[in-house]
Amino acid sequence: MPADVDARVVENRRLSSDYNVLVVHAPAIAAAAAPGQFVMIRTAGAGGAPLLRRPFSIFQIVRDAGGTPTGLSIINKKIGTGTSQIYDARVDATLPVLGPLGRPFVPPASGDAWMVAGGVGLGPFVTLAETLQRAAVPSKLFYGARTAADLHCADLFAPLGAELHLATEDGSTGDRGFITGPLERALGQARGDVTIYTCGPTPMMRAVAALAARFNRACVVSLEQVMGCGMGGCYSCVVKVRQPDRPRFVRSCIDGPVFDAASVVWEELAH
Amino acid sequence: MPADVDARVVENRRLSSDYNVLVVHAPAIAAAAAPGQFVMIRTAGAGGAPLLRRPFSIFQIVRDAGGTPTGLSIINKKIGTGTSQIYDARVDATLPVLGPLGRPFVPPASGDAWMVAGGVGLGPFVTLAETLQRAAVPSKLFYGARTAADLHCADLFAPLGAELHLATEDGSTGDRGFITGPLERALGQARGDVTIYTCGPTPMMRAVAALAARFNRACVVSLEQVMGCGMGGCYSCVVKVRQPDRPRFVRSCIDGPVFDAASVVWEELAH
Amino acid sequence: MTPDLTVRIGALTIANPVIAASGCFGYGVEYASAIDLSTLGGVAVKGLFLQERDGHAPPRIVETPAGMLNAIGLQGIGVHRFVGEKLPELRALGATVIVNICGSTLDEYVEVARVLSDAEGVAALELNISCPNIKEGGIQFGCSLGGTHDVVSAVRKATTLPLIPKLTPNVTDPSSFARAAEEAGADAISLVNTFLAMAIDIETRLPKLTNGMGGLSGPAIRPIAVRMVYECRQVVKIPIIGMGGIASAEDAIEFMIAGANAVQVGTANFTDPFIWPRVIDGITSYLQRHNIASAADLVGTVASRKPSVPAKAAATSG
Amino acid sequence: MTPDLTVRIGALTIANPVIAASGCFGYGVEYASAIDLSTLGGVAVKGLFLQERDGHAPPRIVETPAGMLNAIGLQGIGVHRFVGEKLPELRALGATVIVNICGSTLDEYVEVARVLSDAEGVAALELNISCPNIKEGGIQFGCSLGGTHDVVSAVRKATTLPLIPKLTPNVTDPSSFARAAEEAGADAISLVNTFLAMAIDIETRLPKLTNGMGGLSGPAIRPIAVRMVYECRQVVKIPIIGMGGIASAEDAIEFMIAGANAVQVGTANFTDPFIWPRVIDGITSYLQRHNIASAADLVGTVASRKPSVPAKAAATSG
Ligand SMILES: Cc1cc2nc3c(=O)[nH]c(=O)nc-3n(C[C@H](O)[C@H](O)[C@H](O)COP(=O)(O)OP(=O)(O)OC[C@H]3O[C@@H](n4cnc5c(N)ncnc54)[C@H](O)[C@@H]3O)c2cc1C
Ligand SMILES: Cc1cc2nc3c(=O)[nH]c(=O)nc-3n(C[C@H](O)[C@H](O)[C@H](O)COP(=O)(O)OP(=O)(O)OC[C@H]3O[C@@H](n4cnc5c(N)ncnc54)[C@H](O)[C@@H]3O)c2cc1C
Ligand SMILES: Cc1cc2nc3c(=O)[nH]c(=O)nc-3n(C[C@H](O)[C@H](O)[C@H](O)COP(=O)(O)O)c2cc1C
Ligand SMILES: Cc1cc2nc3c(=O)[nH]c(=O)nc-3n(C[C@H](O)[C@H](O)[C@H](O)COP(=O)(O)O)c2cc1C
Ligand code: FES
Ligand code: FES
Repeated sequence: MPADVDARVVENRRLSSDYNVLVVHAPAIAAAAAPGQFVMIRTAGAGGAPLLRRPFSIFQIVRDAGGTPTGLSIINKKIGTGTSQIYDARVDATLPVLGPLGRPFVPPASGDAWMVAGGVGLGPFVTLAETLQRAAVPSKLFYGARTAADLHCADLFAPLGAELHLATEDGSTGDRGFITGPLERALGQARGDVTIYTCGPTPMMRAVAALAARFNRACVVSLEQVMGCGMGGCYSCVVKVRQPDRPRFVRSCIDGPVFDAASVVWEELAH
Repeated sequence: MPADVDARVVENRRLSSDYNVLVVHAPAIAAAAAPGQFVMIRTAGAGGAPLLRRPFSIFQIVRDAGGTPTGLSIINKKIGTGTSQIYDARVDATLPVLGPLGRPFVPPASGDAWMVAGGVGLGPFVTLAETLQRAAVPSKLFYGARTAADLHCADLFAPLGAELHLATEDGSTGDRGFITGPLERALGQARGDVTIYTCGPTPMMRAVAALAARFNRACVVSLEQVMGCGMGGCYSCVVKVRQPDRPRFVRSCIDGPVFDAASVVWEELAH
Repeated sequence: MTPDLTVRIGALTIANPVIAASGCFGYGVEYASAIDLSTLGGVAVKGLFLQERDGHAPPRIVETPAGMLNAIGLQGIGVHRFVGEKLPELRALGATVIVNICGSTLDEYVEVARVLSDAEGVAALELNISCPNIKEGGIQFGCSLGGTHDVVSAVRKATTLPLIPKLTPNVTDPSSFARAAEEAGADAISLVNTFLAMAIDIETRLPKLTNGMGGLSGPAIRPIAVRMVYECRQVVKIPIIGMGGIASAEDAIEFMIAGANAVQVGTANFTDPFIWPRVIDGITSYLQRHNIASAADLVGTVASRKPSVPAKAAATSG
Repeated sequence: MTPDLTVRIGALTIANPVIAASGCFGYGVEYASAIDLSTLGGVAVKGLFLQERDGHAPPRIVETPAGMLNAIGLQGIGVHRFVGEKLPELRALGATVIVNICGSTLDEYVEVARVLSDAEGVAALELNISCPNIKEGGIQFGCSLGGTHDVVSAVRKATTLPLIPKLTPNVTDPSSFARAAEEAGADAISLVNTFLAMAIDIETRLPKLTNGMGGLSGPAIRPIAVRMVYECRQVVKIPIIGMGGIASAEDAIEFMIAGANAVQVGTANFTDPFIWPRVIDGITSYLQRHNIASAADLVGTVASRKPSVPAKAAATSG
């Protein structure tokens, strides 16, 4: 059951000229959230423009000294109106935050979990890594970006027991090139069961899904489509997925954002 | 020639829970302003809602140490969306300010000048009082409000040589009742030429105009109609005024806001 | 004294005038975890054809100033699966179910209406007469007075359920369509559906929606929709369900004063899925504050200011 | 390379596609202290009848989400005083003067057109065919195809000035009116005028405008206006002057891609009277950036995305 919280902005941590982490006070949402779920935020505050909310992965759950969830953070990348408002949000401002929403990630029944993130696609993975750690699932994070300065918050993962593999297109940190490079090498060497979880730019996710298929590994994607409502009301966010009889458009807000990569008809994705 | 300035908010002085004085940096407008002129402000900042600008009298001209005009202030009363935005405006925010606009007050050719202000109708009178002082015109300010706490900024007028007459409806300062009480008494005693200048709620201005007519004194009103553009473009701000052949709607933004009170057809005012 | 909020639509009485708009509330069940559906005046579910429909390829929505365009393309599970899979749940939740029905042909409308009339738990039918792929040479039923009359009459014969044709605003005179619907036996009318509109990406020069055009909804259209409800109120006696950009109790009240007996909330539910109690309670307190005994007493009570000039002509004249 | 911004409208060539919209720019002279009028593509002055008109009692405007309603009631000084008092000043300022003409009767339109044809310094006539108090039993010329054809033909015979009927959006199919205007001899068409709309004060239950209804303009209407320009572009060959909510170069470019040869800016001038160079220069830099040699090469170049379903039908289908 999602809640709509008039959430106070507790902190706005600028990571770069276009990335920030925004922390809001929202106990009801934080307490209910599962890994990989998202929130819909009215980025202008109540009543402002733009009209529609914007979806963001729940990045971190914030807890008080006693461990009780009090809030959450999102990692935001400025690409347009709403994400600019999130970048510029002032501490103590109030933003309507609706959530938690969507199907969460499910930790693998057996074997290892490998997370593959591109840029702001890191969003859903802190909560997943925490869950994996609690479930004692060995995990790796493959994390790629254009350049070292764009690899934000990677330091959050070592304490969560995830083994880090980095790549930058310019080679400034980790492998030079796409993150699929190190991923492919690792897949070539992997012995046991591996489930891949990926979130990032569509071309990256598609390439990851193709690698997973080639190496015969389960692969779960978290898709980021434009969403009008986030609750199954509008049918705007559809993704074509293969179903037993034929492919169908399904709502990525309630039937996703997490999908079995093999079921997704990639050619028909809007973004 | 009006200028449109992206004016930085220099100070926001709250006077009460609904009044404030907002100071903005706008040298081009400040340098050109004449007493009683107004500015049109995009209260939400560029691009925000509401769409239309809001008119405000130029309250004070701000000057640097050398006396060069650098900005202006407005005295604002919160009554709706735009005036609430002005009340809440943050220092260093940028507001589009267009001006100076409208016909200014003209000091009397001879005799005394009496200003009669109600509430936020004080707006145009600081600049007028300065001009009167420079022109050595003896002046009085009649200033009324509901209660003492609503009589803001009256202290600005003594240094400008204006004799103060106050009234509050609850009698907490000055005369008990409307400001037309002391005005009527003063008119009864006045010997020489007097020109009355008035700005405030329409019922007050109408009563002042009626008193002026009864005592056969010139009376100039500054009317506050809803304005779409402030520049004569839209014909929204019209006021019916008597003209030699017949009464006509004239645009209060360019043919006003200052009118000869005797020419105004009060019954047909929208506000 | 608690004002009477009930609204009568033909034989149906709904608890209050606030209904979820079709296409903006899924099949209703999606919102059951957030909202008690039985507290709404009604739930108009997503438009249904006889068969399943895939809808348009995304992107299906795009934002515009104070509004949004949609071209969903009436994706839906078809009326049979709706009756089998969704209706029982909606009944269990206590929802007053209004089914928005579509057809590519007159026969399909009639058939969809029959299927729903035979099912348990349908409170009313909302006849979506702005659907694609209509027989009649591409002219929509909803854009021709004869077509409107024909489809309403045909469905009227096929069902005793309250019948609510939903009118398009994309016509010169919606009130003539209201009259045609009333004459053909409608129990009420609802309006407005969305305004046909278009947005173009200037960098690619492609329409922003895959479908090319889409329907404009949201606060942007509210003043036009209020006008149309007002016009319809002048010519029909049957209840009017007004909508278009309603996002608060105040907006709902404005439509009721203009002539709407009930209202629907669409786009605002996307922004604010918990809007329902605020709108319903806001109407109650307005009625109390103004000493109005029932919602019905508010309907069409707009006061007149001397309309010296024919309003229609004057308004567009600048 | 500087792109060619000129636009031809009949025998007239204007310097660039950006025109001030009628009723939003007074008689032009009001803005001369702020803007060099000769830098605009044209100045469409406030609608003029033969005689002076008082207009409606205020309040005449009210804001709505991303838009505004107006019911000015065509207050104006009449064509003779315009020719005597305003036109000489406009000529001196180098403005390309487009006069928006109105009539209560067909004869009045013709007479106004004659007076302006005899005057010096009028570049074109924009025929406002959504005016109040029309003969023809209250039906506006602009809402009947026959009426549109008649008034355009009649004025066409009375003037050799470029003639630009201005179309209302309050009809089912504006493109049929575009065709009627073209057939009757129009040199270009302009659209859209405002959308008939209404806003009610819920406390007093009075319409917020004294006139009752008003016309909606501003960004709210932009996507509907773009659609209408697109539809008209499909059926007429004559130039189209598009407008409705344009507030930036990007908006102007969107209209041009949809099919407008030129554009008008109305409401945005209220918010931003110094908008003109920004729109004009923005078009120039867009054309440069995209290597487009002339504004004309942009017109109607919207790319098509497989329109599998008739767009009109589909869009309003949710
Ligand atoms: C489930 C989910 C989780 C998400 N999590 C995060 C997150 O944690 N952090 C984060 O920064 N972003 C996240 N996003 C993406 C984020 O929602 C979009 O970036 C945001 O909605 C864009 O809004 P805007 O107003 O800034 O852009 P707009 O001004 O609306 O659009 C700017 C441009 O970006 C395009 N665009 C808009 N949305 C998307 C999209 N989803 N994918 C590709 N292009 C798009 C538009 O078409 C337009 O061209 C998530 C999206 C989803 C669906
Ligand atoms: C030349 C001129 C000078 C002005 N100077 C000042 C000034 O110095 N300080 C100041 O605080 N205000 C001044 N005003 C009034 C001010 O412009 C309005 O209060 C403001 O536009 C209201 O905007 P809003 O968005 O807050 O109200 P809205 O939300 O637009 O409206 C709220 C309510 O107030 C009503 N309303 C709006 N404008 C007026 C008006 N002008 N008169 C009466 N009722 C109105 C509306 O009809 C509505 O009912 C001046 C007006 C003019 C024309
Ligand atoms: C206050 C106002 C007055 C108008 N007066 C006229 C007019 O006299 N003649 C006319 O043809 N259009 C008139 N219009 C319509 C505009 O010219 C334009 O068609 C419409 O406003 C849409 O453009 P916009 O959204 O850019 O304002 C008026 C519009 C407004 C807002
Ligand atoms: C995404 C979306 C889908 C819609 N689908 C339907 C539909 O299936 N059937 C229908 O009659 N109306 C549909 N509509 C129209 C709405 O029911 C409503 O008439 C319109 O949106 C105006 O109301 P609003 O401004 O409150 O949204 C849809 C609207 C939207 C925004
Ligand atoms: S975002 Fe509305 S259905 Fe998914
Ligand atoms: S405010 Fe537009 S003409 Fe006066």
